[in-house]
Amino acid sequence: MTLDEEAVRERAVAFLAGHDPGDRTGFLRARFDAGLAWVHFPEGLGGLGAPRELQNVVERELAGTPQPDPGTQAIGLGMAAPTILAFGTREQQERFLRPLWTGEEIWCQLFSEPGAGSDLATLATRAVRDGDEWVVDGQKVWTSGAHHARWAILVARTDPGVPKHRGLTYFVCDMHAPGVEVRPLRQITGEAEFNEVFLTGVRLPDSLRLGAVGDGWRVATTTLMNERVAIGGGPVRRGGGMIGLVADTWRSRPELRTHDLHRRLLALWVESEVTRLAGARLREQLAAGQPGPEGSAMKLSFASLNQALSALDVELRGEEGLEYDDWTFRRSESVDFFGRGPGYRYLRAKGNSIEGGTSEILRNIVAERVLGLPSEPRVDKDVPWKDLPR
Amino acid sequence: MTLDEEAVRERAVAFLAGHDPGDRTGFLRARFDAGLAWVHFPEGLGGLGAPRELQNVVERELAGTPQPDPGTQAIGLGMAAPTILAFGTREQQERFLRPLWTGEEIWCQLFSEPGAGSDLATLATRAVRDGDEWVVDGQKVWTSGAHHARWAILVARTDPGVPKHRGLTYFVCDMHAPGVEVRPLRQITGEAEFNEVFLTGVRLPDSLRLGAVGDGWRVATTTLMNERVAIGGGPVRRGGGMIGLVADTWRSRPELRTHDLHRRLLALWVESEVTRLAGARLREQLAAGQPGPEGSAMKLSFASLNQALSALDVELRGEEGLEYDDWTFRRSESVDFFGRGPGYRYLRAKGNSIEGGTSEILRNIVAERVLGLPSEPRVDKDVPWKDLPR
Amino acid sequence: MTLLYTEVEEELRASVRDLLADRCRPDAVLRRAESASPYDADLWKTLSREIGVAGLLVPEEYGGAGASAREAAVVLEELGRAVAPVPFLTSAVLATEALLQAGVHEGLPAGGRDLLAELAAGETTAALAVSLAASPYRPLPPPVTLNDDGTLGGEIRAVAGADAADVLLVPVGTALYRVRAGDARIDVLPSLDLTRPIAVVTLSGAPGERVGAFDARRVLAFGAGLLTSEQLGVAEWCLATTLAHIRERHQFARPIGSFQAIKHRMADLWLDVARARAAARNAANLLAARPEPGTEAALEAEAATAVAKSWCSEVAVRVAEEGVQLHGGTGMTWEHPLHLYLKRAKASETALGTPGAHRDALSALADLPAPI
Amino acid sequence: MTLLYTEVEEELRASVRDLLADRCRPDAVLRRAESASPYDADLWKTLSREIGVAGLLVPEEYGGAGASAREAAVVLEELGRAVAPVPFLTSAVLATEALLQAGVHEGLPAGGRDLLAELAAGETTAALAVSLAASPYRPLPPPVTLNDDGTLGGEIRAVAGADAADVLLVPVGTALYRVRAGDARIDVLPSLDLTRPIAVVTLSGAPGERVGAFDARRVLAFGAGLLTSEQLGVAEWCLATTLAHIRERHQFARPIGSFQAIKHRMADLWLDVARARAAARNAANLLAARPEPGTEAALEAEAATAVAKSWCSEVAVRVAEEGVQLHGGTGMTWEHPLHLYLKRAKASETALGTPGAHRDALSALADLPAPI
Repeated sequence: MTLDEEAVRERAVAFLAGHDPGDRTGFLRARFDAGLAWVHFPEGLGGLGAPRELQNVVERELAGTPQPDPGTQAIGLGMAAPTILAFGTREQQERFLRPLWTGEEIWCQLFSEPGAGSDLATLATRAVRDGDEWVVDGQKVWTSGAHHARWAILVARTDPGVPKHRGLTYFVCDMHAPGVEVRPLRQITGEAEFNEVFLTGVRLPDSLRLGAVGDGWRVATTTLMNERVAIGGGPVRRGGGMIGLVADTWRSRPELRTHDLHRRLLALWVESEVTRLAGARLREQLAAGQPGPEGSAMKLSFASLNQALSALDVELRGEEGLEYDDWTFRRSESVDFFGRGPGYRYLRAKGNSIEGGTSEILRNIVAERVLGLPSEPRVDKDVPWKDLPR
Repeated sequence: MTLDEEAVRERAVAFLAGHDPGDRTGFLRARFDAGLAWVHFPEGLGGLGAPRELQNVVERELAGTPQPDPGTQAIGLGMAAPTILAFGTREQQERFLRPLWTGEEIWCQLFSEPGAGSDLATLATRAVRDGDEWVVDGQKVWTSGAHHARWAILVARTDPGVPKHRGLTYFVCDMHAPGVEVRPLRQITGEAEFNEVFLTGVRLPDSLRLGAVGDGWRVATTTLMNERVAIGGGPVRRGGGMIGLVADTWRSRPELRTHDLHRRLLALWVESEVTRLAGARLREQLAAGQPGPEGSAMKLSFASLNQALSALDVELRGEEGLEYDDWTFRRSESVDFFGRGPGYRYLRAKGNSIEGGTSEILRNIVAERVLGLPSEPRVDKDVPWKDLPR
Repeated sequence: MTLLYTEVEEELRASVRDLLADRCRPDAVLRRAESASPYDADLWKTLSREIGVAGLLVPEEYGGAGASAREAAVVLEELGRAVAPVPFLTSAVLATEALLQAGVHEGLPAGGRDLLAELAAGETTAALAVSLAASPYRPLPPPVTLNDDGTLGGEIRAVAGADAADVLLVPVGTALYRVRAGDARIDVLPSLDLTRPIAVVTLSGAPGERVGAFDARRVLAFGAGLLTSEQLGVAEWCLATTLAHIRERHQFARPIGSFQAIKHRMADLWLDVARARAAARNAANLLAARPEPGTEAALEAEAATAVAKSWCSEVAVRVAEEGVQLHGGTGMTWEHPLHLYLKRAKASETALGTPGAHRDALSALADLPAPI
Repeated sequence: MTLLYTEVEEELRASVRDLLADRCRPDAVLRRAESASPYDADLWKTLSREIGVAGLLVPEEYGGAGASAREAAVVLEELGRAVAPVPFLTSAVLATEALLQAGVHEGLPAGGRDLLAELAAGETTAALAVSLAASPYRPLPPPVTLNDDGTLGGEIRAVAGADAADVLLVPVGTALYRVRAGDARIDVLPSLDLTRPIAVVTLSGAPGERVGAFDARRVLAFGAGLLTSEQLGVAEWCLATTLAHIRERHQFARPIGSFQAIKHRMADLWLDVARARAAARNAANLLAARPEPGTEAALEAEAATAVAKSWCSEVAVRVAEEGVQLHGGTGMTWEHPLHLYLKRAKASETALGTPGAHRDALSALADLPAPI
């Protein structure tokens, strides 16, 4: 018998009455143990086996209490947890989910490689079986939070002799294991939001394998579907977001205005507004239970708008646009479009059409999955990975 | 021993002294017979076997005398003649070249088909051998001048059982033969510049075949290379051509001006000017004996400029832009960008990126032949034509 | 805010679409466009009387449906999708709205009330005698004057729907007059848009009856806001037709829709159309609330109209133009109906304020002031 | 008109290119950009003394090469292609041209003549103390004033090349003054363009020597016209580097340069660059003739500069941006030199008149008047 809304609320109220939010870790641990982490997870694994939508009830009751950190825990909560739930053994679930949720253990993602970006399935990091262990060698890139992470989700090639999608296996990687080296990856903005991770003879026990040998692509697809859902959004308010930044400068600095810039600003205002409305319409569709295909496509629009607006911003400022706020090489944990200068925004926005699926790949997806256009001739379907041109 | 400049000039001067330009046909016939039609053609075939560049000497001397009509004779002079010279038998050359050059016989081109546009080699018009004759059935389209034409250059499929490029044969088609039906093809401008030509059981003697059976693609390539050379050009004068038309309206009609239109006009002025300069640079390169690859690419720019300018023109005129000068269905022999209204120009310019090689095909050509980018995987290379998906 | 379609709206759409599928196929529209009478009077009668579209915006007290801009927008989407040659925009939207606004403050005189009832019943068709190219943001030129004997005189160019109208609603300064079409001279011009031709309306001592006040900005902006839904319908037809073509058409032994350059262009166009849908729906939704002039809501509706008209105008033209290109030679032929959509899209771009005029209006509406 | 390169120009190009290939590889430029001294003084010395680029525009009577804008343009193409951190544009073009023009009518005083000779010899480097963002078409702000004691005071922001200069040429109204760099305060700012940083120049009672008249419009337009050749070089490097990358980089077992969407974008970019080459060459060619101000030829050169600067600015940015995109994640990394070009392209867009400012100038130069 699944729990109803009232029962969930009662549990949350009772939990709150019995625990001290002042002890952050203790409070979060207890909340997990009470099944109030993810109510739709099974009992004993942070949940109550209740319908997913009842999580809102818990969130309302526990608003204002300590919460997991949506920044550093993003990959753990958004990608690792659903994958461990779907493919992990009971032992793995019991070992990993609680500290993942409380934030005592941070997770990162070891998927992309220098040679495998859009074509992730062509990745080359090898995992070779050695008794009860796997020996992993390779290089991963674009890993955020790797320097904080205790664990990583990792996809590696275990059989180069079969077509690329079939020879992959999914692991939990111990980031403290010997042979794991994390180096910050400096970006064109001057900062390092991401890392490169070098794996050299890293030994992982077979108990860290998630799913069957050779089934890694299917497991990774679950992870990536959870990534896609997280993207999108965009400003809710008319004139909010990136267009708002530029418009504020425009309003407060009449001396910068020219007719050329004015026409471009007006056109970008219109585009920002119709993009915002399309996002709002998408949310209405989702709320009405009619999910539309616009979701993944919205990212295309946001990327190109961010790029056009930040480029205009630099040009608009004239002399000031020739400056840069800070080239200091340092790690940063997040993208800061609002706290930094126009030069940073201009450079950082270039990544919007690359990270989380390039605009090229997204256009393919829209064309094939939404518009039903035929795929291109494939040359890599039935070729063993080791024989693919690279 | 080839003739030098002085010898050619003497011939032209002597010819002019001995013939009456008042008798147009007689004059042109005599000029052909004197070898002054194309000096680089062999003697007896309108030429003197002289270097090609000496043609200019003849043109200078005979300026102001009757000339072949570059409009109605365009296909004969530009495409049929070089092909007949390269692949025709001596009999064919003697039969066709003289009346072709004098304009007594007009030529048209039967290449494109409803199912074979960009992929011309996939054409389906069949020619089946029957003793000393070929029986031709099929439909051709986008044929200009077919209603005036005495002869056509025709590519037809003689062997459907081999890959598409290999089963083609090139013919001269008798446009007066039974089974040839010419219908005007109305365009979105209201006019018919082109025709559809239906071929039903048309019998052509084998003596009208040009080149070997199955060698039609190679022959057609010669024809098409001559088409490409003819395209390009564009305005020589700053502010000339299509931008000049719009600029004149802008200058003479201050009440139509808005800042929005102004910015777009200025941007298109710049683009027109840089495109004109690139064309001028190309001509300088050609004159210096350094032909550049820009040639076929310039057509891309002219097409998109014509389209953008004519679209702006309609919008600029406001109320007037809602009118159209004339929807009467009639044949027209040429494109009239300067004598017609903005609506006509807007609609007609749409064809600029389709006719003579679509912009898509031209971008492929630039990418592969100029930039050296690899071609896409081909699925039709070794498949018999009859088995190709259509 | 709701940018979705209600069930009632979807039912209305279905009945209009079914009728058009039956009675207004593209080949029939093309044949009619070549004839002397481009408007399809029979189709308009059926749409008006059986589905009641003519009286959609007319209040129930005058026999109308008392519906809102939202429903009218859905009808326009379908009429755009079919480039239907019926005077819905000109009579049931522009003229009807002019009449409704004429009576808002002083109450309509009998002649106005009767006319509303006749319009609602589909017995009479009207046209607003204003240039289709008029912008809501510029003062109308004063082409018509009131003679001393109370008759009207003047010439109005580029009037859409005049040749389909029994009654002309003629602005004279800030007043709106009713004139019998039979008392005016109406000369249809060869028009870029074959399915909504324009005419010169000449009044020489034509009797006119004053029916109330006329606020050009409000009436034209209302029309512009709704026109975006027609543009959406035009764009959707072009997109769907082009998609179907490139799935079928083979060159180099592949559907041309499998070539990546074409796929990417289609993906971008689809995104443009998805955003046009949201923008047009937003304009219709805010206009449906009929906000009091000068209120925050009215400014929001004006901004939504300016955003939608500038965006949807350009998207409809772009999709139609790309459609022609991707149809290759076929798209350049008269016999393929695509050109009817291209011409409608291009003329609608100019209609009721160009994209540039609507963007300009955002200088004030979105507080993005022009350079001094 | 000749838009081609002469043999002499090609030889000059080859010697500059060879030297840069040896001494100015992108990885070295990147390392230097991270250091305290972004300019490569040794490289500049070699370029100046061995190839003579510093004195290219200086007349032979002062020990220069007496060459024209055409040759300077070729050097700029190569320096752009290498994002070379040398003060050629700032010293050998802008400052030298300011000095030459200063002496055109009144003759240079001794201080000016000496300076020209020192510049030609590569012994001294100068900078024009004007904001890099200054437009030829707007009056310069008057940041510097002449004190009663004959010294100069004021602050000039965003000066390029000041930190590499021994001498500053400072406009004061319509006069040009020579100031020792050591007598000014020069604060380099963190700059968007890592290889041509800007500085704030502060003068507090700095001794200055008047060297002649200063016509901001002419000097800055000359600089803008030549900057287009540097932008061309930047664009050409980005195009070539991106082409090489997409031929090599495989995804889905194909070079990504075999995907049609990418091929078409590259074809369009190539056309843009081909047109940039013609435009930049045309500007250099017409400037090389040094037309008398006010003549038809001078107006033609101004129009050519406006056309070239608006076109080449946007093309360089577009090619650099597309380069980043098509390099994927690699293009976002600091260690790949592409970002040096992106930053140079973006800063050069603003430099010496934005594309919009140059298009605006065409309102008058091409007789396309603005709305009233």
